[in-house]
Amino acid sequence: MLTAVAIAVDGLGFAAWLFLSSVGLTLVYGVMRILNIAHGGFYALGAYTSAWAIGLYTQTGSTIALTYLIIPLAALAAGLVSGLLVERGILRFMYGRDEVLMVLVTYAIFLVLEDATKLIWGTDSYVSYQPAYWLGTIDVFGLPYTVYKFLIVGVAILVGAALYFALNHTRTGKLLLVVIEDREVSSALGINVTLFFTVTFVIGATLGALGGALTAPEISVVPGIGAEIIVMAFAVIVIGGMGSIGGAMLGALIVGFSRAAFVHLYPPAELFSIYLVMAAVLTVKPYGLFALSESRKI
Amino acid sequence: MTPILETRNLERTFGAVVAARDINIRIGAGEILGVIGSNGAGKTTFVNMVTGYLPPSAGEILYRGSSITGKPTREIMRLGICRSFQIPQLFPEMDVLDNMLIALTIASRVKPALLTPAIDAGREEEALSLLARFGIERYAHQEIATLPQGVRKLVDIAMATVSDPDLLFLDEPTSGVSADEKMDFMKTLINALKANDTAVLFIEHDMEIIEAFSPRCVAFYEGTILADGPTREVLENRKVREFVIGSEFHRKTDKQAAPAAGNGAA
Amino acid sequence: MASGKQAARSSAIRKSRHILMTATTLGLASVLAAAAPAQAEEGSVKIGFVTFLSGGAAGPFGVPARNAAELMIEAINAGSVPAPYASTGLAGKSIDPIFVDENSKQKNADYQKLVEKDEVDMVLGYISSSSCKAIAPEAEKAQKLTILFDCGTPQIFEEIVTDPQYTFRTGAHATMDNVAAARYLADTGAKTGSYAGINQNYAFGQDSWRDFSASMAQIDSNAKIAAEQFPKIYAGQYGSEISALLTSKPDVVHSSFWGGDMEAFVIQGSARGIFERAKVVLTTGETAMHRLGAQMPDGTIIGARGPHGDLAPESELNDWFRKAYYDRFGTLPTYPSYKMAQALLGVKAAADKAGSTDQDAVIGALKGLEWEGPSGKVSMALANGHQAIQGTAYGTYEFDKETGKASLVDIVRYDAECVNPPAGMNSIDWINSGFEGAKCD
Amino acid sequence: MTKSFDKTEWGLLLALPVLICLTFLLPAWVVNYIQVSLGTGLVALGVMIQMRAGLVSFGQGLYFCIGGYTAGLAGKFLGISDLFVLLVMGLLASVVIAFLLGFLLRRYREIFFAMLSLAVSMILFGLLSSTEELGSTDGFNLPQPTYLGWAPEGDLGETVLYVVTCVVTLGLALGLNRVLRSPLGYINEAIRENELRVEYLGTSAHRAVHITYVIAAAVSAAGGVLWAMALGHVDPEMTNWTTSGQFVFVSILAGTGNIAAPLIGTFLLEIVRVYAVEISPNTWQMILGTLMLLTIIFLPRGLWSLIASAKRKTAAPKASEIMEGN
Repeated sequence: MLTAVAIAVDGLGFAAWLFLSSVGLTLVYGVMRILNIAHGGFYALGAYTSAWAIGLYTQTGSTIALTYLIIPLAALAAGLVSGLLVERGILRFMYGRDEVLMVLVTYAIFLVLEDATKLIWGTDSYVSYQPAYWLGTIDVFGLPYTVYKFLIVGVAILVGAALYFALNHTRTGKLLLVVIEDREVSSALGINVTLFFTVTFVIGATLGALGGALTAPEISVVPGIGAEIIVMAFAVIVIGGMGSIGGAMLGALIVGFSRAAFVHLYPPAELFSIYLVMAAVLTVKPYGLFALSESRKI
Repeated sequence: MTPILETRNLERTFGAVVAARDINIRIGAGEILGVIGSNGAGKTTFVNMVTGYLPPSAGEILYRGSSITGKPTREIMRLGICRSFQIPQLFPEMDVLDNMLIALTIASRVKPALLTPAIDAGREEEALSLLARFGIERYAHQEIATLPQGVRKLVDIAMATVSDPDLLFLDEPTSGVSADEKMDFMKTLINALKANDTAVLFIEHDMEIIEAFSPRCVAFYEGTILADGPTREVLENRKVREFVIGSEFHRKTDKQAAPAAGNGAA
Repeated sequence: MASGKQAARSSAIRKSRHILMTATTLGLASVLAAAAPAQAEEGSVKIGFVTFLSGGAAGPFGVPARNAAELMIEAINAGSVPAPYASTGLAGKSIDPIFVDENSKQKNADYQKLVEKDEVDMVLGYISSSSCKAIAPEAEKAQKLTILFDCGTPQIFEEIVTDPQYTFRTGAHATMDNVAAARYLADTGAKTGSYAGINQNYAFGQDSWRDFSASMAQIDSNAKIAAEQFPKIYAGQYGSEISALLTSKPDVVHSSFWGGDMEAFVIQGSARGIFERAKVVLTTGETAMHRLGAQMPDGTIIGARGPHGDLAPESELNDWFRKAYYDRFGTLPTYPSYKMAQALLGVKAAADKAGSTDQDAVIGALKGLEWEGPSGKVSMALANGHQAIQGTAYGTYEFDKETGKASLVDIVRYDAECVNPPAGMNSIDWINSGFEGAKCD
Repeated sequence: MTKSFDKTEWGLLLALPVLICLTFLLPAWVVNYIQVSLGTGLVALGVMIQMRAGLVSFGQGLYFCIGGYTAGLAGKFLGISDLFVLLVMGLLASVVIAFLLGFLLRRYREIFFAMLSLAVSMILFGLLSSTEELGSTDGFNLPQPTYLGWAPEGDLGETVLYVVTCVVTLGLALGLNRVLRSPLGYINEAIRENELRVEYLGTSAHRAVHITYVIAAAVSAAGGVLWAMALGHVDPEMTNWTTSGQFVFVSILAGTGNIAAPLIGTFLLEIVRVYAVEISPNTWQMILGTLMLLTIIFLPRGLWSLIASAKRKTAAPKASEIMEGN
């Protein structure tokens, strides 16, 4: 019983983190058809900016409460600057190129971002645990969980809901859905695709940075954290269906719960649980759970 | 005369939507047959079913007397059936000659041999003569992506004939061809195919072309066959005039919207 | 893509192609030119340093080791290391370093390049055991003095190179970390009715847990394993593992996590009270104690994979090293830094003893050498004088809220013979034999 | 009429004596990079021939690893050290596994093929990483190779292994070039461009993909055996996604235009990396990434397009050459 509860709560916490780390990736893929490896770089940038800013702020000895404001601001700053630089500076010259080539492009960008992060922040780790501690813990059936974990779950739900609302209930969002659905029609309808691309990419980068920024207080921010989330995020959005926001959410939940189950019930398999799940899902649903519909060919 | 193709009570549903129902058609060897019907009437669904792209939900397809129901496309193609597409299905990043060369290589099922390459000068000649038959040899070295739609249609059809089929389905061969070229286009086409004694079923929206090139005509409406017989009789059929030709006329005046609307159903 | 656009661009592309073609040709030419042996500076000893400079192991290990190397090279060349290392250089010759990233798929080829192209006089480095396994035979083949300074696997001289001529290891192997951890628990009277482990799922983590649990079985035969967790290395998120540890209610939690993973575990675990409910042993905890400060709960048992860092015995050399490192890099040196300094001082001691930097002379002198490093005495006692043994120590963490300073109390030191298998004995067999022949005070 | 060898093949045949002469001309360390690049280059070749069918394998390390581990296990447990026997065993193991996995993977395209191949390779990574008997992530060492009972030692042994590596690699490359010119090669190009049409031309795209997958696996496994023998060591890193990723990047960077491109590209990338590390040991990734970006911007079809475009200027292209150039 306790194990079941633990699996549920742990799975939810892990899923929230996965969703926040991968939703930007699926959005960028859906709109731009770019499988963005540099997403890992944005995640790392967000984490570093947030950890660094929190570190600076807490040295002043002021109230911890304000750090919850610093986190999103750090994500916004990191995502805005790096997203704009990468999109305006590099990617826009490459639109229309082969999808596979774009993977290589973003990989190259990722390599550059990795070393840029190292140049800015060095190789020492950054710890900024204050926001994760300040809210204390609550007991779930005798198991203590940090309130911060539930805060992350809340933010994940909020981000998911906000994206859903923005896509389905605003004019811009609906147009964006048209772009996702069919790009040829969208340019025929006179949609400014270039602007959409820039905005989408920056939002995607900011979401990636937000994933990192929110995680920073729970971990030790070190070089290499960006590389770790790439494959995980890929797996999540492939399971859910590339380009689908709901898919990313479902994919994150599936991976989150199954990983938690493995940890509690059969720890040795945790190492490749995510790949087992991905292989299993793809065997049954070859295009992921919420595959974008292919437009009719013949 | 036994028909080369016969379908019995062919039916296809997508969930609750019935795309085709009770399709019974017989095609004789070497026969030329036009199919009319508004978009979404089930014409392409019918072709898709016969060529194995869509398995029928019910019914039976007989080719030369034996069932080909549910067989995969490639096996049906090997029996001597082929088709062209409403939207040409080509290899867009290659030039026309390479398209034909690859199609010939695949369709002729060359045995793999490590010592000789699959494509040689002889095959190139064959490809060029096929292109010549459709009058498009001068485009041989142009990349598909740079060609006008009409030429792409012809390459698409030429590619469908590389295996020298006995039965050929042409899905709207003249769509994308300008109105004043349509007649000449079809003439080239039908002559090229007649010379090989190929049975042809073509889907067409232009009644003049139907009258000029097909002695027999089948009219589809909402997934069923409304009429089947000599072209003149079918075209004068009251129901056909009301449901098919009427909407055809409507379609012509509203060309922009129609294809988009039709894309939804198969 | 529109063809017109393409055509317009193609002339630009063609131009740039010429540039690139020239660049490629030049690049190839430079490869060939570089093939000509570079003139080594007269009177200097060229040492190739190989540590992680990128990837996850760079922050906690590679960079602190490189920093220590830079510091020590400067000090040795200037003759500013305290006695008995106050003479300048290696037998009078200054050190000329070249740094290489260990994070490479072609470690052996990189090694050969160091030896042949850069003509180094010796290679010093390698943190990962996988690297050491691949490099040790390569070093023997290349007949180049190679000093492994950190990697922990006991296999190097037990299985891979059984008759080493050119390969040395100046760091003790990893068995002692976990044997000593188990002994420390017993020596400090910790409750050990049940114990759990959380270790990274790769060779080092698996070996650590195997050695620790085997040692526990010998020391307290009633102790039971409550849970074994093996998360992926660099996972960062340990929520589920911590829940699993909490639900299994162990008295002791053992972890060989290092670097960012260990710090993340401390942050996440202490927030959820695991350090209060169980005695936590961190075999590499020393690298994080000053950074985490109050966040590391008091009472945590801390190791440093040897008597390094805060566990180093007091000496003039140690004081000098800590101060010099802190002044230069703004942080205290952690055990990878100590291990690097230890290796370099070993080389210096050998060269000074031989009075020459000639490879054979250095090898002859290093074999079986005993010297004092910042962490105390090191002796090349095993594998025919090629493998160092060294004692180790564990301590208990205490954070002084007043001064904001972290320190270790209840430090227990273990002699090398107490926590290491004797020559020729496989570590796990030795543990299972009840530490046969162990000499403990 | 057709010549018995095309230009690429003459090039490969000529490259053999040249490569062998290089052992005497170039310093050993460069030869060493050539040797390991030939091994990993074979895997990149495996990636490349799948790429010609539009399939990007992000898990080709699987077969690289299977080759290496088969050789290692045969050496460790069966005491076999004969390179030719090990090569055959590596090939057999990979072909059997690829044949079975092929039934699953041949249904997938695009990113789904990439991710599923990645998943499979990572499952092997996980299994090997938790097998302590095989040294877990540290891996284990291999014996010195012998050749049909002959056991050359020292420098001679190194040279023999290098020569054998050259012969096997170029031989396999030659064979693959024939595959590209065979019906399968053309079917693959057609699959990349339009799979629907392939079916309507009466052939099975699935079968073609399956065969290609098996061939790619075999070539990669051969690369794994040769690489592992040169290194004398195997570890699960061989099947980690970062390793597989590098093979993909080399293939894209080098271009899929010619069979020699991945081999040369692997070596060039290796040399660039070595010099980047030498120039800036702490930020070499940045240099590598920037060079990659520049290459893509100026040479979207890969490094090989440098050579291809030079050729195109001098002579009007023939049909078969165009296809090679695609």
